Amino acid sequence: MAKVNVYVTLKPELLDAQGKVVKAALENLGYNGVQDARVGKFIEIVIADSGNIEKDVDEMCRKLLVNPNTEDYRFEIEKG
Amino acid sequence: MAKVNVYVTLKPELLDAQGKVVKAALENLGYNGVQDARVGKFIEIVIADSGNIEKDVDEMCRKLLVNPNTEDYRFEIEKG
Amino acid sequence: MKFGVVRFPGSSGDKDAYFAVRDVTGQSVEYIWHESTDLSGFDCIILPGGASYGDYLRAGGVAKNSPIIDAIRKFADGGGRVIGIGNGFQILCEAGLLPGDLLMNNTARFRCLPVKVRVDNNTSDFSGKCCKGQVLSLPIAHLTGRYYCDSDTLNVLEKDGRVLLRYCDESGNATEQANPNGSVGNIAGVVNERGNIAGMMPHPERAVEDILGSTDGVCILQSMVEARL
Amino acid sequence: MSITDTKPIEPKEYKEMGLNEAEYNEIVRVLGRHPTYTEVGMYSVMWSEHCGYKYSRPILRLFKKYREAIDGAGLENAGIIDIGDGLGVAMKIESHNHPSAVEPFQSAATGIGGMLRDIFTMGARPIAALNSLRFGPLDEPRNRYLFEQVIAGLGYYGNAVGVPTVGGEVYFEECYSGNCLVNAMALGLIRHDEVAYARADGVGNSVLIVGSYTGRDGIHGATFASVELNEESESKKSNVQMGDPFVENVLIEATLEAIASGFVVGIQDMGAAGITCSTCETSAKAGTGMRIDVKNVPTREECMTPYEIMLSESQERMLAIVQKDKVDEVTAIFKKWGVPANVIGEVTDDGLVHVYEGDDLVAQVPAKSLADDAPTYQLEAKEPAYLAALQNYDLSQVSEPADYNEALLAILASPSIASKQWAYEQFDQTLLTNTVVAPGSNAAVLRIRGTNKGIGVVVDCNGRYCYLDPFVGAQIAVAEAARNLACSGAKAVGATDCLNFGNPERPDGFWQFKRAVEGLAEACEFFDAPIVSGNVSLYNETPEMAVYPTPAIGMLGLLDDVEKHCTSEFKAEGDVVVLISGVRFDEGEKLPVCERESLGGSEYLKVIHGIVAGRPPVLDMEQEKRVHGALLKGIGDGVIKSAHDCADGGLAVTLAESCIAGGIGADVKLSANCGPSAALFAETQSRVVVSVEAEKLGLLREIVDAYRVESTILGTVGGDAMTIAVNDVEIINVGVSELDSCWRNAIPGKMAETGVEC
Ligand SMILES: Nc1ncnc2c1ncn2[C@@H]1O[C@H](COP(=O)(O)OP(=O)(O)O)[C@@H](O)[C@H]1O
Ligand SMILES: [Mg+2]
Repeated sequence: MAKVNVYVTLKPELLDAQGKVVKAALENLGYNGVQDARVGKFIEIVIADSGNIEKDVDEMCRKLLVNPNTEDYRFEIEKG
Repeated sequence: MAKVNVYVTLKPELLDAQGKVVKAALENLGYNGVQDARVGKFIEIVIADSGNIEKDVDEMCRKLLVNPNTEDYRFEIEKG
Repeated sequence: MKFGVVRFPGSSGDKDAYFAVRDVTGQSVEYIWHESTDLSGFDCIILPGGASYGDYLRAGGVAKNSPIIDAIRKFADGGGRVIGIGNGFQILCEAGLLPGDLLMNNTARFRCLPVKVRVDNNTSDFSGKCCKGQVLSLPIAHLTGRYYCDSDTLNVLEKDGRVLLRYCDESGNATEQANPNGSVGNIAGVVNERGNIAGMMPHPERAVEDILGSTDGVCILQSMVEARL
Repeated sequence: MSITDTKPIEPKEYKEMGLNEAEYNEIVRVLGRHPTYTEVGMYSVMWSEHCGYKYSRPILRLFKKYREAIDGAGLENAGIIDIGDGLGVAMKIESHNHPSAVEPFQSAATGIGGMLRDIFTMGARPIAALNSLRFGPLDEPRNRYLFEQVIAGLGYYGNAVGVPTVGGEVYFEECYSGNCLVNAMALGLIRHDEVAYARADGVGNSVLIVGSYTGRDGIHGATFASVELNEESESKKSNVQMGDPFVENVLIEATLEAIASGFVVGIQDMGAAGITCSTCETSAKAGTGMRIDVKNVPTREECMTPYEIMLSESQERMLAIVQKDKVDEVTAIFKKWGVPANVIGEVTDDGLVHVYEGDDLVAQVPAKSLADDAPTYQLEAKEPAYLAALQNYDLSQVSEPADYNEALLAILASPSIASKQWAYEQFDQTLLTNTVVAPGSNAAVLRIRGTNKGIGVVVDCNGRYCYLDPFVGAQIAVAEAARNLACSGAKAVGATDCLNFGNPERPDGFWQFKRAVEGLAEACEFFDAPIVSGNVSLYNETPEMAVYPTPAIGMLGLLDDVEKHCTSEFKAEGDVVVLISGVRFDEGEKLPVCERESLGGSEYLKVIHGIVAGRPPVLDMEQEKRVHGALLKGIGDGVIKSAHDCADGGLAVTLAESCIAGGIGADVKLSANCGPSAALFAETQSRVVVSVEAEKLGLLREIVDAYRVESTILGTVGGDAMTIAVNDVEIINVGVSELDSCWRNAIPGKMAETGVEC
């Protein structure tokens, strides 16, 4: 069994509509030093270790979890 | 300046509708060993270091970034 | 001419597309389950609006792996006509059948309202019955409708006249004010290079009868019927 | 432990579940032994006010259809209203108040989900949703948060499930600060010969659980809904239920297909009290029993106890009773849609619900005792102490405003009056291509595909009126709903009600409840809009205050020809503006516009003077009904071009709204023998502002004469300002664009003010 954490973020050059809302809301709460806020995804997967798991996870990201045109990603694998 | 990474996950006992669809979609792609998939949020904030940043970020989480009824969170701070 | 309306789990605009084709253009139309891989006999495929797979993960991101997508790709390679509306547009972009992608509205909220769009290309299979510059009133209803593509792609789209529809004001000016979601270049709909696949966020199939407040969607459906196969 | 040698349950334990000692003893009497832990749990939810209506049932008998159903075949999930052509509309409204105060987004979402299941469980295809909402003032960050999250949750679920939201109402008052109200309403279309029933008929037939897996969510949600909100509510957060609109979408398709197969004997959705409620109610209704094994219930979490499985309120689940030799056919339908369907038991003939966990019997209870025999209580009713003083408040002391233009603009910017576009823009209103009139006019109008017909639908209630007089206030809610329908060209044919009240165990709270229901029952009969379904939500209060009595009325109207509908906006320059009102018409006697008017309970008093007092406006139902008749005739004959009722904010606000919607001004003259503020802002009932072409004034005159109602020419449509002169003195003169921006930007402005904070 392996636990996989995938972090998906909108490419930095794209306007992050949710991030914009978060930044404004933080400022409204009185946190004035906020330079930037971006909202991405954190996907946790528990999966049988195929022996080829790095490659598998990368493929899962490209086929499903991530839109490579608009999103960046990275992942960590904790083999258990 | 500090870079803050906040990881927000749905409480484990709650139904994760998105995670369920992701799991089924991975299985449809032929990944049969998937035990579980959960979709959370990954929020990146760049903020001036107030000197009290741990406390500030924790407060931001509780006041805005996280829905304490349904979500858990943890965060990391990279002071720059 | 025979239309097919694809049903993905979670599609809900399928019925709207079906009724619009049947009742307004009078053409024959059938639902196609997303697991089907046989499109023989169809002339035109509609990917309808709604929320396939609940729009979970990304709008259209799960449906793009459905078996029907490969069939659609082959169908289009053979010259078949394909249109994606709303969620269908998102799926076509996710599947790489159309350039660009749809991102969350810049308002970060779902928006449902009638908007004006200008027909910028009236030579496509989807707009031949419209006039160039004609302003249509069509409803939108989406959270993920902000069209985005990189600047190279945008230049190509503009140069080749592949922008089908653009959000505009009453007089046809593509102003920032008239852009409901922050789409690049006010783009509301595009066609592929070959001109047989189109996608749009506004819903022409919801504007096909006077009783619904607008019949401006008819020219798009009728264009598809009357374009040469 | 075997079921025959059960031990007494500790009072502390059953009291925590919401049962009192007498109720516990009654359980022991019914069972002839002490209950098991699982059994007490089942009784406690089924006998809670939320499921068992133990306090409200005696009062609800005032509703004719309710009484007939209870005494006859039993209540169904939603009421069906005949609309001809073999078609019916299934309609229901339901509250999700308590959970929304704690977790607004998910609770609003699951509120819609639950509502829709009541509709498609009957075999009806959902065609529209509406909502009725109450929050505290938007100046409070917490209220902004609740409002934003509730709207987002309603939109999230409704848009993804694929049902258009076509109407609703939102009010903001202090009394809802601690206890917001979230009522969701849904409508479905059904052929009368295809109705499915919530009955477990046919001994030996299979019992299936269909839809999502069962988790620990919402255990004791029904009990939670039957107590006041307090600090402890925070600790009850484990009650949060998560909605899955995608599963609901496929569940709708799969369920309708399964019902159409003819192999489904009975079907019931799982809402409050989950499997307990659905097994008991379907058995009780058919006079059968049921044997189920909780081990066959697919669960989302490990090691769930029978108690938890029986009480879980996990969403998007149904109980289906299927012909025993057709189980494979039915499960195949669900499988095609990707919906789990598992046999959990079978129908028996002994009137008992037997719950096994594998070989162990964990509960065995008479179905009827749970479903129908909840103890009912006759509570004491006493007029509240506040009432006399408020009703007798001397309104003659109230001064005229310094500037009428500013008063009007302030009222238009009051969030209860202002445009709700900020909210309804977040809802898909046009999906399914039936929406003829979307939010923003009077009632919503939908066409009925395949016929020439249309339906109008609306939800209404002025809680402030009900606070000042629950009987009259409730009647006004009914009258206003029917009036909104008439303004749209639809004749009222049926209603559903959501009774949102405070603690009924307080005599003054119970008095409000009783008086309101008396008013509703009488008015709905009078307007030929019988109540066909409804919902009760009590204990809407915090230690600081109770909500205003808020009986929200959802009403359905019918248009024989949907082309002949009407909207609220002024249409064209030169049209004549006429006030139609229900003043009794006596030959030769011309009553001035505001003689009988009172400002009691008005938005004007609240916004301009900070006063909530007086009596609500007088309602004469006979007169009201004649106004509806005249409107329907005038709209049907094509005489009336626009119609908008005078309600919250009074005549000036009605005129302003018709100007704003039409993007055109109007020039109006009123004569009045009272202060101008009353002429402009009193909320006198039974009045409608219409516009007609000048040539058609004669025809309009004939109609109002025939219906014996009053009509007064107010002025003409045109220009880009709205002007109003009272007794020949112009006191209102505002550009339409200013009216528009004041009214349109009020709520977005409040919401952007300082963001939201939870
Ligand atoms: N929560 C809501 N959801 C959908 N539509 C709404 C909502 N609130 C208000 N509306 C719509 O806004 C319009 C005006 O609402 P309201 O001011 O309550 O109407 P009325 O004139 O009947 O008092 C109506 O069409 C109503 O359906
Ligand atoms: Mg109203």
